[in-house]
Amino acid sequence: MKVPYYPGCTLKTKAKNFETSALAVAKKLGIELIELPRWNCCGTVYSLTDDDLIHHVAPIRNLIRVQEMNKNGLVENDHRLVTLCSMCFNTLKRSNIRVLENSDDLKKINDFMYLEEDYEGNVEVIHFLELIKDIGFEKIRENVTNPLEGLKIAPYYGCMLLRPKEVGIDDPEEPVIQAELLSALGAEVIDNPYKKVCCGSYQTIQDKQVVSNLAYDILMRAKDAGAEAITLSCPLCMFNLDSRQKEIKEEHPYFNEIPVFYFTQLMAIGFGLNEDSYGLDLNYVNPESLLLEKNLIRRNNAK
Amino acid sequence: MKKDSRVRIGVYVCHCGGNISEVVDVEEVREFAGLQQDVVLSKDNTHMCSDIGQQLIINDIEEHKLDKVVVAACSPQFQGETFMDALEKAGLSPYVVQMANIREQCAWPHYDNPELATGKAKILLRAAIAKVRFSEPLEKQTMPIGKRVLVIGGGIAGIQASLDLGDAGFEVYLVEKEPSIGGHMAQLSRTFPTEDCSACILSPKMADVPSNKNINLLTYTEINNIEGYIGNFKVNAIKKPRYVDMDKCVACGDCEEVCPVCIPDEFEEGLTTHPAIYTPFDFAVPHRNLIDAEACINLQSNLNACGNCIQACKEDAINFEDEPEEIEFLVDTIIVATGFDIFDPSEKKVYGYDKFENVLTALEMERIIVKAAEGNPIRDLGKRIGFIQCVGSRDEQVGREYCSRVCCMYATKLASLLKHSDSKRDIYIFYTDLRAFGKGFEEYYKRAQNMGVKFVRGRVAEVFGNSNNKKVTLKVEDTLTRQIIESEFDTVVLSVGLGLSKSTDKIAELLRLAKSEDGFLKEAHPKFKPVDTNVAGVFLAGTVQGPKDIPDTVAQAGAASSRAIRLMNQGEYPIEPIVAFVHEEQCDGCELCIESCPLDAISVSAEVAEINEALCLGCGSCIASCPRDALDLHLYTNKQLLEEIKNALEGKKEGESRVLVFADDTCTYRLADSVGTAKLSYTTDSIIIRVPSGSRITPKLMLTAFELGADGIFIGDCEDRTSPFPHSGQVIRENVAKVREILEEEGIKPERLKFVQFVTIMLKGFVNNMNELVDFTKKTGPIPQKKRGKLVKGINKKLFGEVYDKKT
Amino acid sequence: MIKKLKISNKNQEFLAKVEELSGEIITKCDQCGICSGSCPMVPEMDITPSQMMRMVQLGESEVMESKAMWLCASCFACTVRCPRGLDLSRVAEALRQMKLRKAIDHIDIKKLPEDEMERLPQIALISGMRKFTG
Amino acid sequence: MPNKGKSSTKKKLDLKKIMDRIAEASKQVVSGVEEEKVENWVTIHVMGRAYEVPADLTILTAMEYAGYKFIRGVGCRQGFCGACSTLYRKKGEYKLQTGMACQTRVEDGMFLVQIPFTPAEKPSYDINDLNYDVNVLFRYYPELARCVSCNTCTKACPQDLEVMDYVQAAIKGNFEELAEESFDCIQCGLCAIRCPSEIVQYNVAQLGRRLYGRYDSPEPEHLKKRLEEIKEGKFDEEMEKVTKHSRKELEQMYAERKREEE
Repeated sequence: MKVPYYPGCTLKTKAKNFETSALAVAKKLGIELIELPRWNCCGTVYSLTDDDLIHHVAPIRNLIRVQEMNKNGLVENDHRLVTLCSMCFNTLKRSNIRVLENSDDLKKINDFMYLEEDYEGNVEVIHFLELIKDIGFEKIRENVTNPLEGLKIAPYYGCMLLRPKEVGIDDPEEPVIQAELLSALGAEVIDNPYKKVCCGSYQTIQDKQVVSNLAYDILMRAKDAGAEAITLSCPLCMFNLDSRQKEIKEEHPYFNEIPVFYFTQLMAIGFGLNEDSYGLDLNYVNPESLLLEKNLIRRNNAK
Repeated sequence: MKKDSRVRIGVYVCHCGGNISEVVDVEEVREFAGLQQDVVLSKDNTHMCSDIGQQLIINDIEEHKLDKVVVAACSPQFQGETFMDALEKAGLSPYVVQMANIREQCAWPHYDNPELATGKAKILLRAAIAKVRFSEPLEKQTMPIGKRVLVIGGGIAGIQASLDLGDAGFEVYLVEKEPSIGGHMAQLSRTFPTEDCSACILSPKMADVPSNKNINLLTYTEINNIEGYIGNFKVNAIKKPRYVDMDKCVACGDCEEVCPVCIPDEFEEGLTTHPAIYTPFDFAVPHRNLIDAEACINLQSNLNACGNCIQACKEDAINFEDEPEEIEFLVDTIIVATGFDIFDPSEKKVYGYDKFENVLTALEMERIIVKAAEGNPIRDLGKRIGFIQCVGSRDEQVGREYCSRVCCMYATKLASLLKHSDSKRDIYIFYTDLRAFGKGFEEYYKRAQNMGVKFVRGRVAEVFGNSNNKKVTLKVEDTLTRQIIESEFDTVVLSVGLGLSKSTDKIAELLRLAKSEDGFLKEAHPKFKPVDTNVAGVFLAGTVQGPKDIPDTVAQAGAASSRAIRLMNQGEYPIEPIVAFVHEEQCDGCELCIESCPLDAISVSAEVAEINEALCLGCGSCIASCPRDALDLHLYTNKQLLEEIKNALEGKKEGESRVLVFADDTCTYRLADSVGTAKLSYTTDSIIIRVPSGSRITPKLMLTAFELGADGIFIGDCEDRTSPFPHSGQVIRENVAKVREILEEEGIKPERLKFVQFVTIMLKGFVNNMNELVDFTKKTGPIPQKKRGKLVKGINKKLFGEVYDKKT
Repeated sequence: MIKKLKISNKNQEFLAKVEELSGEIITKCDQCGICSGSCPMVPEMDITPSQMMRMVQLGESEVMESKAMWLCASCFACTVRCPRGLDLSRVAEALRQMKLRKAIDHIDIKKLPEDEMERLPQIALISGMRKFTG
Repeated sequence: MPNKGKSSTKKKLDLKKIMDRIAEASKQVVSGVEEEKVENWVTIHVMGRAYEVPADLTILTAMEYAGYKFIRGVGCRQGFCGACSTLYRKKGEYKLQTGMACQTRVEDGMFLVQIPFTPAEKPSYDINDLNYDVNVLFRYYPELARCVSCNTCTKACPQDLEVMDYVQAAIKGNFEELAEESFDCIQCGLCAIRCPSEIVQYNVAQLGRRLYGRYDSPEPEHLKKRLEEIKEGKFDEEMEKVTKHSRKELEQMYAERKREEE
């Protein structure tokens, strides 16, 4: 099954491991993620003011690329656009909803991009987790050759996957989709009450102290509940919860670090795929000691 | 004066003490009326509505053998009744008088142009004469009505209504789906603001029900079907099997000791359990046991798994062969008192009701307090208790924007009871607006504050669990000091709001009752008919009509009973004469009209349509559905409207554009009157024609009006929400769409036909809409005669297509 | 010291401007405080979100000097819970835009230390520049 | 104290002489135009002022014909140095067009202005101590993060490059595509002038190309081989011979050189 896929700018560099693990996992599940040709950055944040149209040009142009893919046969009649990063998912989906609800905005945007064909409004933006849910967690269980026995994981959702309501892929107050995935992978799921509290997002460039305080709360809540690792689906949450543990350590010396994974990395491990698809080198907090302890990866290639 | 044997009409033009005569030349209008066909005498008088005026008419009817009367004066909604009574006194049918509204809809709005006002008055008068010429001498009709009433729901509302009606000598059927009456009030500990014990004041009332010989108490019974109409409701109910013989059982409880099964006790909100064979609660009425069929292992395994209760029962009252029993009876009126369900807090996940043991609903807290008072406490509530207000009320996120009115006071009550029983408790109520509006409420609120209950102004955002202890943490902003509170509590009580009980949906469907926006059943009029409904003979009582406390519920039960008695007491029920009827010779039984009536008042038997006059509301929306023009409406017959339209359009000068306004009686006509009363002037090129509902004007009548010279047609009706007729708005939209299509085909601008829904306070809206349409018709000029001619020809073929050609 | 506030329609323009930009009917807010209770950034703020709404309601343009409007992370925790169906994240965005659109940037990216610039992923830079520069 | 005063009096500049020589030079360029021979004239508006100029001139020559003297904003006159970037609108069209003054023919009713230099700060860096990572682009050009992908830069590019594509490639850290797509950029600055996010596309691309060239682009095999040959002295003897000839002889040899077949 071929599906149009939108990587998002960070997944080519700092979050390359998110993409490599996702592509490998998708292939194992029989899904071929075809990268959108000439995609452009989604604009990361959905512009909230009423009169602002220019910031919807970027997301809509990506949706036009999906139309083109169907027209030139790269994919057969599949108007879904799969995203990995929850920020891209939120921005693309909300812009899509906005222009579908507001036809003269769509007309203005189409007129503005006169070099492109018009966006007809038939693209559906979905997240990789939704694709997995459609395939069914049973199929995931079947593909698990290296179950994550004994690994206590607290799934973290952040905000872009769940809110606002017309965009969220799960219940904004009690999300379960990652929990179902992780239990299908054989892991023990820990409920973190702060699983839907925002990581501070772009505040990280204005004042990293603010973000590290927030990250400390979120991580401590998870650790108190017994979690040994966190899974998430957004490079910005990854930066704020993983890389910022450096700042947390400076302020709380006895804080011992907790590894943070993209959920696709754990899927790759669970599916027993070859190790370079895990991309563990890009995770700031080195997860290898934990994975070795749970003998989920072999000794010889640990750094 | 012209003599003509056919019809003898008398015309009276009123000065209205100068209100009319100062603007309209009354003499000229009187003279003009005299020249009209069939008018045998025309007089004018300073005050037609005075006794002298009325006596003048009565004498003339006598002396000049008048058959019909036209009074050109104020609005029929103002003095219509007066002249109908006068005719009745003179021995004529009250329905052969017609008023020409030359005050509110002519003299007042056109005070600035007497000459045009006089011209318009003449047109209004001529149209009124044409309409009265074809009026039918109808008699006031009545239907026989008995003294039997059905009360659905055995809560305090149903109990009170049944007792009132029973005591008044009416036969009552009280149907309650639970095994005992008492409703939610039976579950309460004490009641605000007096804190008297709920069970103590309720149980005597409950006991009165079986002892009242006029009340047939049907508990553990569900309404299956209701058909018919006021004075003739056929009710079909199913009595669920209790598997215990009610006459033998003495509720001694021996069977309960031996029953192996134990299931959550619904009455105790699931906090405790009871065996499969149980009594609903200790002051239940009827105080008998019953078996829960799903739970009883014996019943589930066709009677060979157990039987302990049979042995244990000394009275031999257990009967496993019990079967559901179908009951049918006839009643004349119905009172719906099906009560409320509390909001299910698991819908509001953020409060963690399903996740944390110590997060309770207020109803659960009521039971805990009762059990504690009885000496067998179920749960230790700890020292720190927090009440969260507005759970499932005033909240768009769960689609419930209304305030449930009772939660602030029951929370204050529960708090003061808890504080009273243990003063060291630390109790907080987190509120947005503390609503203590009723009698004695404010004093009760102050009393709770005096006792040290703390009120924090801020709505709780989230409830977190703590992994290390059983407590829960509330996160809330104290908006008065703008600080964020995050503190632990031993117990959290959710003050859940009230919603329509699920079982009511079926009843509402059977009786075709409308719902208001908040989901409760809709009263006929919020101010003047608070307990009536849009269905004649059906009344509401209690929280089914909206959240309210016990005093208001009891008051409404009394009101509903008196409204029912008001109809049943007279033994006959007056039928409004504005009802549909069938020209049988033209009807070919094609059954097209059946779905057109929202109240299913039309049926077809022996190839001829029949109207059930008790059900018909007289909106006239069925008439448009008949391809043979076989349907008609008394007091607004096709013939009458046709004549009225023709005369309203006659004598149009060259270049003059005239607009017809079909104003529905409930909203637009009343609005036009208030526009006149407020002396807001609008164009004189518009003639207002009164109709019961905008849906009375069929596409054929609209096109005929265009053909006869109308340059614009404006239909006014109520908004869907406030219209007395269930779907008139919808019918008008369909009719207007069809006519616009035909206009467009004939090259006539569809904008000449306009439909606007009014609220009776939109005075400016009425004037603007009126002027806009007339300006539009003036700008685009009158419709060329050649185009007008083609409108009505082959109209049925255009409207009904192939159906019309169905050969009978 | 306690400020004397004159409630008049003089400062209606400020309220009207914020309502127009945000598309929200700010007078609908009944100050229940659920947004403040839900906001993850509230510990860092100088005024609470509900207070911010109150100042806009009263037309107090001093709200534009608050730190809070810049600390909003657009995470919509308030949006999904507001009982009046208001979207406070759009009000905060409107306030920010009223400054940014006058070319008054909130941060100077050049002042970020070099090691930060090395570590920050593009998603942080792009979203940050989008929210803090005009 | 710098001896500023002393040096200026030493050699008095004859400004008038210099200006005449420049006027002579520019006249010489346009001298080929005989007014009476020209059949059709067009009116163009340069910075708002109207001029009658011969129809077949380019914007550059037309402006010079109108008397403008170019000290900046002119260079190769062949369309590849990017010095004479111009913004213009055609009569009755709302579109703001861009082009090289030396490559764009004038049209009647054209409104135009020359943009001799796009103001763009050029941070200095040593290519050797930069690591090959996308964050380097953001460090020197943080405004790159402000790109809203509106494609206005592509519409402004006189070289018809897919400017937005290479800016997006920069954001993605795809240096190869950045280098590839931006190769033909003539640094005219028209994209930067039009960019709503104030990005200096061509400078970013330049840094990107340098990084790609320095750290990533494949070694050119033939160049490496030729360098070894030189080091081994393969061409020393010929070099010796060439350096002996005089300038005239060299010009002569050059004129008669044997051309490679096309």
